[in-house]
Parts: sequence; C-alpha cells; structure tokens
Amino acid sequence: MTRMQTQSQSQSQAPLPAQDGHVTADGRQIGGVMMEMKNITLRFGGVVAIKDISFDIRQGEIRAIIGPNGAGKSSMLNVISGFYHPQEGEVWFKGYRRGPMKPYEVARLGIARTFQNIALFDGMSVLDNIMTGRLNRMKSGFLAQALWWGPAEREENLNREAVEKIIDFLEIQNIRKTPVGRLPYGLKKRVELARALAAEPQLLLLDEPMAGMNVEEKEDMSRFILDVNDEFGTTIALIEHDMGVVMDLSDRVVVMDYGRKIGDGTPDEVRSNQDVIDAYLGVAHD
Amino acid sequence: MPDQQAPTGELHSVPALLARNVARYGNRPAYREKEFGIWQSWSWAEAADEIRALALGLMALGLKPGDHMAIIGRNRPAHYWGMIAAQMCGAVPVPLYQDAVAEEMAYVVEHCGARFVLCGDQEQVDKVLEVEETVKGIEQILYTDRRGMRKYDHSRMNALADVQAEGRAAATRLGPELDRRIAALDYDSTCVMLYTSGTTGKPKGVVLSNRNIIETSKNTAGFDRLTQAEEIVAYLPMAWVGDFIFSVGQALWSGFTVNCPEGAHTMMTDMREIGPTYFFAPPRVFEGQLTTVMIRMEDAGRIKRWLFRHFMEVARRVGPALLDGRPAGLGDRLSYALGRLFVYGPLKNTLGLSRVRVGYTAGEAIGPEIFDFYRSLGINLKQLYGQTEASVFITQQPDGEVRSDTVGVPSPGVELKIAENGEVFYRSPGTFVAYFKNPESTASTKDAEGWVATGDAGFFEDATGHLRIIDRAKDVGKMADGSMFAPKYVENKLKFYPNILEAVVIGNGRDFCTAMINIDLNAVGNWAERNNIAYASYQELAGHPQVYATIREHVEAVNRSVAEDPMLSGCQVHRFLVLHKELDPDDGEMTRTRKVRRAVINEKFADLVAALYDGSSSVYTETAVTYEDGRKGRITATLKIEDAQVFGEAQGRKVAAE
Amino acid sequence: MIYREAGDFKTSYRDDGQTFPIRLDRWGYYAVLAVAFGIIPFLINDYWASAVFVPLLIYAIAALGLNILTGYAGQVSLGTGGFMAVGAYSVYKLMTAFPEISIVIHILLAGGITALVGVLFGLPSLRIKGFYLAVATLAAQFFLVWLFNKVPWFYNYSASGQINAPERTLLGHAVTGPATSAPAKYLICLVFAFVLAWVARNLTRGTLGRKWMAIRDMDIAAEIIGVNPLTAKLSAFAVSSFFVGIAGALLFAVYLGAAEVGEAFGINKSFLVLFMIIIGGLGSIFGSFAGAAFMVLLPVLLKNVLVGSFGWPTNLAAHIELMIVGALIVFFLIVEPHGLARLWALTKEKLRLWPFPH
Amino acid sequence: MDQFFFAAEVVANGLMTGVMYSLVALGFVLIFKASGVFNYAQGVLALFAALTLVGIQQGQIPFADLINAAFGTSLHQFGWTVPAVLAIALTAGVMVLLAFLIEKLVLQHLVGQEPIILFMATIGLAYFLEGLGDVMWGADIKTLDVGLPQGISDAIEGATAEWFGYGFFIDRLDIWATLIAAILVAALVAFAQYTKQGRAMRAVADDHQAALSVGISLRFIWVMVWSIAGFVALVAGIMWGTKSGVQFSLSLIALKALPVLMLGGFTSIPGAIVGGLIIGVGEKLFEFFIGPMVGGATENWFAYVLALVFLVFRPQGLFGERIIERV
Repeated sequence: MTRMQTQSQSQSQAPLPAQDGHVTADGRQIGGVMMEMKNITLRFGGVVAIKDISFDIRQGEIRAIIGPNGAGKSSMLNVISGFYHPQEGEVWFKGYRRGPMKPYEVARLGIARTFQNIALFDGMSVLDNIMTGRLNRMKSGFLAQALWWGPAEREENLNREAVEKIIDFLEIQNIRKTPVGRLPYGLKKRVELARALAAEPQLLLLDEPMAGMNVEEKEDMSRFILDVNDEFGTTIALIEHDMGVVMDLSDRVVVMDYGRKIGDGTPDEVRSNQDVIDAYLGVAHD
Repeated sequence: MPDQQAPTGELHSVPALLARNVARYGNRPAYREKEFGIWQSWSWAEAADEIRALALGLMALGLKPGDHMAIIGRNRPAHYWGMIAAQMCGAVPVPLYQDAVAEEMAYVVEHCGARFVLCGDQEQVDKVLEVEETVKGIEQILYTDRRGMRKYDHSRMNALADVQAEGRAAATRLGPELDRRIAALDYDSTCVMLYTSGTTGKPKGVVLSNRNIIETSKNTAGFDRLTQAEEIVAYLPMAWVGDFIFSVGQALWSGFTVNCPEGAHTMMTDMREIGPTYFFAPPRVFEGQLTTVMIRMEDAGRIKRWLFRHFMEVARRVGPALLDGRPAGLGDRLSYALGRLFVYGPLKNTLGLSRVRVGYTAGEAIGPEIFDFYRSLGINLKQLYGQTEASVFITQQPDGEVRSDTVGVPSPGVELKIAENGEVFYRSPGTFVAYFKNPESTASTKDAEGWVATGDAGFFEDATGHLRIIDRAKDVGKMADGSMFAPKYVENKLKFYPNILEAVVIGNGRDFCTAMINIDLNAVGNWAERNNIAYASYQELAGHPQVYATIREHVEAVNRSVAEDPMLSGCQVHRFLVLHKELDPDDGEMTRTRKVRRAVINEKFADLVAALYDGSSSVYTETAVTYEDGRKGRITATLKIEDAQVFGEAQGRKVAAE
Repeated sequence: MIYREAGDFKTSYRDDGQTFPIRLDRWGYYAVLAVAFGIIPFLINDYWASAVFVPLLIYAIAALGLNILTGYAGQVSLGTGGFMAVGAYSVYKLMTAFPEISIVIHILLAGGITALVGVLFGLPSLRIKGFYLAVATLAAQFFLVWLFNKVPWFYNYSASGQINAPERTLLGHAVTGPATSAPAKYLICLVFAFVLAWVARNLTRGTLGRKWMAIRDMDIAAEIIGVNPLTAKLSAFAVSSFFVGIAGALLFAVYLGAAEVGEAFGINKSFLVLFMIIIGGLGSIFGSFAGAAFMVLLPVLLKNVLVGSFGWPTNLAAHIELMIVGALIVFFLIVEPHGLARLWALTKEKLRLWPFPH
Repeated sequence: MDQFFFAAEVVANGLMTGVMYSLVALGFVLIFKASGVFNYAQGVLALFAALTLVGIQQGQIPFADLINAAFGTSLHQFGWTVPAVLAIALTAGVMVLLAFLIEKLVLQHLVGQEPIILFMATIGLAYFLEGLGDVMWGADIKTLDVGLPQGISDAIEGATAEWFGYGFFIDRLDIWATLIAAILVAALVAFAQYTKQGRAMRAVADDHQAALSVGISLRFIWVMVWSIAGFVALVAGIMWGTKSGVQFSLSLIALKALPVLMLGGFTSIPGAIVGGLIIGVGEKLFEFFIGPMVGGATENWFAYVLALVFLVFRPQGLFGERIIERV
C-alpha cells in the first residue's frame, strides 16, 4: 500500500502549499488546499443548479457536501469531477486553474469517483471492472498487446497485483471472478469503490456512497471510507443526504440548499448552524 | 542465501530438519498461501531464509533462550515460521486458539509467562492489549497483517516484515550467536508447548520435546510412506497438536508442502484447488461435508438423483473391497468404474479429495455411514487414536485393515496396556515431557515408567488385535440397576444423523437414560426450507413439532441398534428434548475442540435434567449466553419433552420406572 | 462431470490469466488445433473445402471482426458487406498492380486499407449511438457498393464489371486462381483465422479490450474513469475493419475467385455476418467461430436434406432455407439471446459442478 | 430556364416519392413508439402484403410449389380472380392475422430484452416473411394492378405546357399515390390524436408501466400497431408494386425509410413525414444535378449519407427530444 502512496505522490505536478497544514485527533496529516472552488455558478438553460458557491478541499481530509434532495449536491460533484462546466467561477486544482476539460482528462489528473446509481460495467467480471480503474496506467503499445508480448503481459500482471491488494483491502476476494451483474447492491457499491481506488486517485469523489444501504452496509462502507483515507492518505470528497453518517465521517462539511451554500465547517459547527437546522427539518431522520 | 548454517548430521531439532530440507529439497515448494488471488509459494530455501531473518529479528528484539512466545492467528506460513524461528532463538513457541476470548487467552499467556506475542491481525492485537490490562510481562507484540495498525502505539509493537528486515540487517552481527543457539538445541530441548483444552478445569500446558515430535513424525511418516511429494492443507487450529505434527513435524521430516487457505470463507474452494494428497479432518468436518453433499443433491434433477443413489449403492457394495484390495466380481468392477466416471470422480473432485492418498480422522468416533461413504468413494480414509500428551499418535489403522468401529493397531514405537477397569495406558517416544508448572497433574497422568493414562475405556479385539474405544473411562458409569452406562457410545450413534449436531445422554446412576439434543441448523434449516416451514429463530425451529417428530424417529432408530448389544442395551434413550440453543465453547458447554463438558452441562441445565426425569411434558427455562462480540445475555424458552420407544427387555423396565 | 480440477492451482498471475485456465480445456484446445492442422489438410477434398471449411474459416474471421466492434465495443454495424468489398477490391488492385509481391502481404495490406476506411466511417460513432449508428453504417454499405460499381478503375475497366483473382503462389503452391488445390485454400484460410483469432483474444483480454467493453457497457462512466471515447471507438472500428477486410480479401481471392460487388458484398452479407455473431454470441471469440459454423453449415444441411433427399427444386429450397434461418434467429434470440457461446459456457458450468446442480 | 423547370419537375417527383417514404416510415414510427421495437421487417411487410394481394387477386393457390414438390402434384391456380377491393380487404385481414401471430409468437417472448436484440429479431422476422412470401406465392416478379390509373397525366402536361410553355411529365399513379398517402397520413395522425386507442397508444409510448397501471393492455396495443403498420405496408406495397412490379427490391426500397427516420427522429410522426419529403426531394435533385457526373444511381446511397452527415450535427434528428447526458 505504501508503494501506491508514493506513486500517486510522485505524479502531483505542483508542490502543495505547506501552510496551514495540521494533524487531526486520530493522527492523520491534513495538508494545504488541494482543490478550490471559487464562486461557482452552474445553470441548465434557465434553471440555476448552483449559485455562487466557494469552498476548498484540503490534502488528506474527508470533505462532505450535504444538503436535502435537490440542493444541487450532485451538480456540485459533477463540477468537481469536470463532467459539468460551470458558467461562472473558477476551479483550482493543486495550484493550477482548471479550464474546461474532457472527463477523461480530469480522471488523468488523479480524480476518481463513484456514482450514486452504480455505474459498473455489467458485462465484465469484478476483477475486470476494477482493472478498468487502472487503464490510465497501462502504457504498452498496440502491437505488444496484439501479440501479448513481454511488456503487455508484464504490465497486466503488475496491475493485477495492485488490484488484488485492493480486492484484499475491501474484502471481496470471494467474488473476484463473478460478473458484477449478479452481485447484490451493497457489494456493487464496494466494487465501484474498488474501481475508483484502483486508479490510486489523489482526490476521491463519492456520490452518495450510502444511498439505499441497510445499517450494516452503511457501517461497513463508513469503515472502508475511513480506512481508505487512513491507509492511503487519499483525500475524499463525498456527498450524502444522510446527515448522521456524514457527521461521523468527515473532517469538514459544506451544507447546500437550493443551490446555495448555507453552512461550512466542522461537523459540530455545522450542527449548531441555524440555517442548516431549518433546511434539515424533516429530513434529519432519513 | 548468505550466512546459512550447514545441515548438521544429527537431526535432533526442527531447525536441523529445516537445514536438511534446504540441502535436500532446496527448490521444492515448502509453503504456499492463497493470497491476492494466487498461491504465493516459498521453496524450502526461501522459507529457510525468511525464518532465519525472523529469528535474527526476534533476537534483535531481545528474545532469550527459555522465553515463551505466544502465537495467535489463522494458519499462515508466517506463523509457522514464527514457531520455528522462536525455537532457533532457544525460545518455546506457544500457539493459541485464535477464536479464544480474552479471558482464556489471559490465563494461558500469564501461565506460560510469554514475553513475546505474535498476532495475526488487528483483531488479535486488540485482544492482547485487552489481556495486558490484567496480565503483566508481555514485552513485544508482533503482527503479520498491517491492516489498520497504523494508528497504534508502536513503542513495543512491530510488523513481522519489519522485524525480518531488521534481522536481515543484523545478520552479520547476530548470525554467529543465532548459530550457537541453534547448535545448542538437542533432542531433549523443548520443541513446542501446547495447551490442552481439558474437558474439565483450566487448560494444561503440555511440554513436547524435539524427541517427542521428531520421533513420532519419523515413525508415522514411515507408517504411511509419506514423501516430499505430499500436499497438505493446513486449516485446523494451530494450537491443536495435530496441526503441529502434520504441518510442522511430519512436514519438515518428510519435506512435503504445507498449503494455507486464504481464509475460513474460502476454505472449500482453496481445498479444492490444492487437492491435498495427505488429509486430516475431525469427524465433524466429514459430517459437515457429507451433509452439504446430501443437501446439494436434494436440489438436483431426477436423473442425477437416480444416478447418485444408484452408484452410491454400488459403491457401498464394492468400494471398500476394492480399496482394501479384496477380490470383486467383474460386473461389480465394471459398474464401479462407471460410477467413478459419473459420480465418485466428480464428487471427490468437487470436495477436493481426488488426490487424497492417505486420509485420517480422529478426535471422536466417526459415524459408520459417514466413514463408509468416504471409503466407498475410493478415498483411503483411516482412523487414528491419540491425544496431545502422546504427540497425537497412539494407535492408527494400517492400509487394508480399516474398520469404522476400531481405531487400529499401536503406532510404531508405542506400547499399550489396558487396566482392569478397561482404561487404556500407553508409553511411547512421543510421550510428553511434563505439564508446564504443574508437577502434580504430570505425576497423576504419567507414572514413573512413563505409562500415561488415556482416560478412555477400551479393549483389544482378539481377532484383529485392533483397539476399540468405548467411551471416556470416567464417563463410563453404572445405572441404578448396575448395567453399564456409556453415554458417548449412544451420543455418537445419535450424532450420525445429519439432523443432529450434538447430543448429551444422561443416566449415570439413574433408572433409565434421557437425552438433550442439538439440531444441525444447516440440515434442518434446509429441510424446513424445502417443506416451506417458516421459522424466525433457531429456538423456534428447534421447538417445531415436525422437527421433534423427526428427531424422535432418529432416537428410536438408535434405541433399536443399541438394544442389539446386550452389554449396553440399558443405555437406550427413554425421554429426550431438543435444546433451544447450540452448545457453545464460548459458554463453556464444550471445549474448543467441541467435546461436551458433561459436568458443566449437568449443572447449567439442572432444571432440564430434572424435568427429563420427573415425567413432565414441558419445562420453562432461562439460560445465559455469550454472543459473538463477547456480550452476555439471557434467553428463555419453554421446551417440550417427548418419550421415545425402547426395545428389548428395556421396555419392561421402562414401565416399572413410571 | 469430465472435469477434474482438484490440484489444478495457480501460483502466478500469468497462469491465472491464461486463455484456458482449466487443464482439460487446454488439452481440448490443443486437440482441436492438432486435428485442424495435422489431419484435415490430408483428408480434405474440393467439396468439403468449398462447401464447408473455407467459407467457415473466412466468415469466422469476418465474424471476429464484427464481434470486436459490436460484441466488445458495442457499436452496431450493418456495413460489414461494404467493408468486405473494400478488402476484396484492395487485394484485387494490389495483386494486379504488384504481381511480384507476396499475396500474404497484399492480404494484410488490404486489411490495413479497410481499417482506414473503417475509421473514416467510424467517425460518426462519436456523435451517433445505437440504432442511429447502425443505420448510419448502412451508408457505408450502400455507398461503397455503389462506388465499386460505378468507378471502373476499381475493376480495372473489365467489360463484365467483375473482378477475377489471378493465380498467386505461396511456397510454390497456388493459393489463388482456378488451379488452387483444396488443401492450399484450406490451409491459408486456417492460418489467417488462427493467427487473427489469437490476436483478437490478446487484444480483448488486455487494456484495449477493457476500454472497448467499458465503452460498451456504460460509455459515460467509461469516460469518467479516464477512457478516451475517440481512441477507444476508432480503434475498435480500425481493428474490426482490418479483420473484415482480410475476410473480404480471402473471400474474393481464395474462395470465390471472381466477384461482382453487388451480389458478393451486398447488404445481405452484412446481415449474414451479423447473424453469425448474434447466434454465436456477442463478445466471444469462440462464439464467432460457432456462429460462422452454424450459418455456413445450416444451408449445406438444408440443401442436402431438401434438394438431396426430397429432390425439391433448388429455388424452393432456397426460400424455405430463408424461412428456417429467419425462424431460427428469432428462436435463438428468444431462448438464448447470448448465443451459442453462452450455451457452451452454461454446459461447461454444469459439467464442472456435476453431480451437483449448483 | 428549362433547367429550372426540369428542377421543378424533379422536385415535384421527389415530393411524391417522399410521400411514399413517409408512408413506410410511419409504419416504423408507430411500432417504435408503441413497443420500442425498431421494426426492420417493415419493408418486407410491404413486400409480403403486395405478394399476398397479387396472389389473392389472381386466385393463386398458396404454397403451390411446396405442395407440388411434396406430392408431385402440379397445382397453380384456383382458376378464379378476385375483384381488387375484395382482394385488398382480404389482404388487410391477412396482415392483421400476421400482426397477431407476430405478437403471439415473437414479441411476447422478447419483452424486456435490450432494443438491439429486438431489432435483430425483426431482421430474423424479415428473412422469415420474405421466405414465406416466396414459398406461398412464388418468387417470380409479378405485376400488380388494382385499377389505379397509370401513365403520364396528359391533363397536367397540357396545362403546364400552356402556362409555362413547359409540359411537366407526372405519372398519374404518383398523383394518386400522393393523394392516398397524404390521406392515410392524415388519418393516422388523427387516429393517434383523437381516438381512444390512439391516446392509449401514445400513453404506452410515453411510459409502459404507467400505461399498464391505468389498465391499458400492452398486447392489444401491440397487435393494433402491428396491424396498422401492416395496413400501411399494404398501401405502400400497392403503390410500389403497381409502379415497379412486386419483387424483392421492394423491401430494399422500404429500407429507405431508415434514413428518413434518422432525419425525422424515431418517435416523431411529423418527423417521419418531413423527413420523407426531404429525402425524396434531396435524392432526386442530387441525382439530377450530381448524378450524371458520378455515373448515376446515386439514389442507392444518397439518402443514407445525407442522414449520416445530418446526424453528426444533430444526433437526435429533426424533431427528436434533446438528449441530456446524466450520471
């Protein structure tokens, strides 16, 4: 696992600003700003999905974006992941301003994500699905692949090794070769997480990782999210409407409502924020 | 490998054997472990290198001769290496049951005064830390699996890999010292210390010397002609003497390969992949497998079920004969060959038993049906009789002289004698040195000439010279009318039914016998499913009238067969009940090796016992239970008690009793 | 039932990732190769060559190609016939222009040219999806056929508008032209089929294959995990067309010997190959062969039964064949939409679990 | 000047062909809207209808060849002929029966399959029907005459000659075809908009589940749309058949409906109509201006290339709903 970390470090184009780094209670290193959203506004035709929102994500933290359904969380995540391009505002990643990019270019910057309604490749086995997470690390040429020459095969096996570590980490050994189509919901979510991890991302985006899960599954998932952040030091941004879970997980929380930001800070700060309480009346329990 | 001590002529210690194997089988696989989707392999040379690095590392951490090192974890090469490395340093490895709860662990760790503890993973480390609150003296905690360990205070905690790295670094500095310690090991130095989960009282630490282990391994390996080509799957608890003999003693003596499964949940698939040639399992494993086979066959199509039944019939008729090389008719041979194609072959294959050359079962009596089932498939399954104090082997069955009701002839080098009360005594090179820090029980078990009481009652068959075990000597009692009372004998017969997981027969000094029965959730649950009988809990299922009916049939069937043996016909079960909870080691009702603790049960379920004899037809009871996470709780239930038909002259007596 | 897998374990990812991880399958595979290369060439006669084996192998190549595009990359194409025509006419032009160069080179080049054309017609796939794309590929089909019909340069201004394959030899044996022996035809097709199948397997098992399948299963997700749809789709079109092109080249040069674009490479060819992969199984190498075999053997069989046994008029037989083929396709789609390959896989599963049902 | 009139004449002809395209395309749209099936067999339906019509009209014995082959008989004709109107009615009946069978034997078993599979199934169906048609009625090219007027309309030629000094050559059949097609289209639109079944049909198109939940029988709707499609096919078959004889190529001409749909969008009835006209006019003009330079016969592919190029710039077609990608 350490190997993976060093790798992903070595990719980062820009040295991170060392300032205002600190250490959390459980001894995790929170570094400087990794990603910054400046006055983001996003419209679909006439509809304003996000209105003038700014916040940042720090190296190594777990950052949550919460809000009632329809608050614009998903849109926000899609802006971060580069799937939507905001009409106004700037997205800064690791000290560089990020212009409009194709989603696959964003992925190559080291940003991986999972999806609210699972987006696995149903025609492929669990293993292959996770392997797709490493496509961007596969460099062997066409001919080498066609003839399955040394480089192609060696590369395949090296990446398989890395993937197997993740499979072991997420405890899905026994479904390795099963087609994902046959898996129950909870496991699918886990496989999707595995696929995202396989990319060894520096920033991991989780779109409602707990959606539609029962209590145990939620506990498992929370454990895995914490472990990921803990073991690989991966920075995680997640959106979730289940407030309870989020509060236990995250270091800092952004609260959205009707496309606006109504709160930002540590879970405790947010909890005591009046607007948030109002926004959450009624939904607090789901 | 740099700095590897030369193989010594005298093979008087496990490290010496290791050195010999490196010299003789250097590149043959020594250990395999299913990890990351494939079987990671280590040749003898590689393994030796790892072990030596570990030993050096342990020395660097200050492991001294005479120290004890506890090892808690699932079967992994690293843990076997840990044990060997500990010996190299002159220390004594003490493997513990990984499912032991903290208190049990605390006792053992304190009793042996372990300075070092090697843990499999975070879970075990947490237990050890819990233990440390009460027990002092643990100085170093090592762990194999790094997962989740980053946050722990590492002032006296190390990952095994790091220890090895340190050891490699210190090779030149500590190498000579290590070689001195290895050289110092001889036949009488302690090889391992194993705690017997005695059926009564606190566990005792059995000290086994290199002589015990190596002599036994040598003899028994010769007995079954084990070679370096064998493959075994190491899946039984490392704290159990059997695993030590097979996976360390015989493995190192014969130089064969030890394969460790990925985990409990992948055991069956891993087993199938490896296809061991030498296989050991306690009866319940075979029972479990047979049960699943039967269950899976239930769902098969008509033709398949017919094929299966037909050819299993053929196998029962012909199989054993062929296996023992006795003559069989051409027709039989032919249909058996067909059977091998259609049923036995595939079946053995799916069970992973295709390649088994020598298979053993022991620990308890195995059901004849079960035993014959495997034999008839053409698997050379045999019985052996043994115990920790004997380094396992007391008697075993030679090829071709296998029967389900005997435990075979004395193993090479073992002397046997039977006391007038029927108790079996043995003396052998494998006989243990002593109980650790417990001279009095040592004395009470092992007399001056080295004879050890097995605590089991049995006799030799005049015809064959095979030993037959009736029951635990102290459990063999007398009933009110003075006739013989051998509960185990009846319990085993009961347990031979897939639906019955455990049974406890009561009746010592009473007019008639009664029984408490545990249903097998696996089998009965499946049966319920197929007959769409809904049930919310184990308790509800156990109390279901139809279940009772089935169990009664079993009980009466057993009574019928017991009645046949005049000596034991008094032991027929007149009344029985189905327990509302599974007997569980965590509740102290059984040993870790799943032997029933009668004393505990008699006292714990006193109310039930009373009800069994006062003729009442149901009884309300309340029981303390321990859940998996260690929390304690109470469950309550009202249990039905039913009468079972008895046979022979017992019938008359029953009437008299009521 | 026949499987004995106990003791067949893998100690390296190399072994684990091989094409036939199960020992028995491996042996079966070698056995088939042995028969195909070692026995059939000595027994084969003209009837078997021209009725069964040669077309089977050639169509298998085409099916492989289409399967890569449709089965693996999920881009439906109805232009196969057109692309085969490209292969055929390229090889024709090359053969006649450079008689001295080896036919094998020509065939490969023909594949290459087809690949380029394929990429060209593949470009729309970046914007168009599903049926729209399927129909769009019809443009390729009709345009190309029309092109080869209307531009005399392609058929060297021959009066008939046909193209005829001149004789070319390989290692001293004629492989094209009237003088070609049955074994020669068979062997050259076999070699191409074998090598290409092997290449197809390699491509689909590795990085490229995963990109294709990702695009097929969920293109948006694929893009977000870093797959560039442009390269993924176009590479699929290129590789697919390369295979199809070679199939076309072989069909014309080795099998037909002479061809008129309209009837040799018409829309029906497109459908024929499409059916092969549907019936054989989308996204399966084995399926491509199975499907080809099915669609080649079925008519032969029907012909033998209807004409041979019943002595019905051929045209009637042809129509009935049409009905039966159509009906069979519908039947297949109803009972097993995933084709023979899936049936095979299921049977194998059953055999491995025997005697247990699951 | 003449050039202009030529062009105008070409456009006129194009429009008429276009209407025919629209007619076939409508069949597609109906079925696609109602059952999500992309019915490749539509063209063959037309062929089959035409064959059946001719067969009935001329009193052929169905499966004559087969029977003869099987029993060595030599049957061919019943020896009577059926009046056109009755024949048409009977054929319509046959098409309805066919629709019913298709639903019963094919669609029913493919519910819930991916669209592509359904598409393939219709291709299989097309093969089957083609074979069936040939086996039933024989494969020879037949002339179809239900009494529609044919030949150049002197009236128009005269009139135009008088007005512009240039006589438009326009086939009467085309005029009739156009009229009938136009009426049929209008009728269908009206049907879809104003009748109960029509609304039910559109409901199904919008949302199967919802439609089911309000108690609309999917099977009924499917049989209905396939019947209508069959009827449309019949009309188209009559037109094409009368024009250029009943033969296999007919089903290919019907393929033209595909590009039409791509222009119009699979789900839009007006789209189908407009698309048809555009294609019709487009290919005629192209053939007229560019054709001679490239050796003619450009109708074979023009429609497809046009559609393809068009789609690249507007993937959802003329009237199709805008596709918004979500994750």
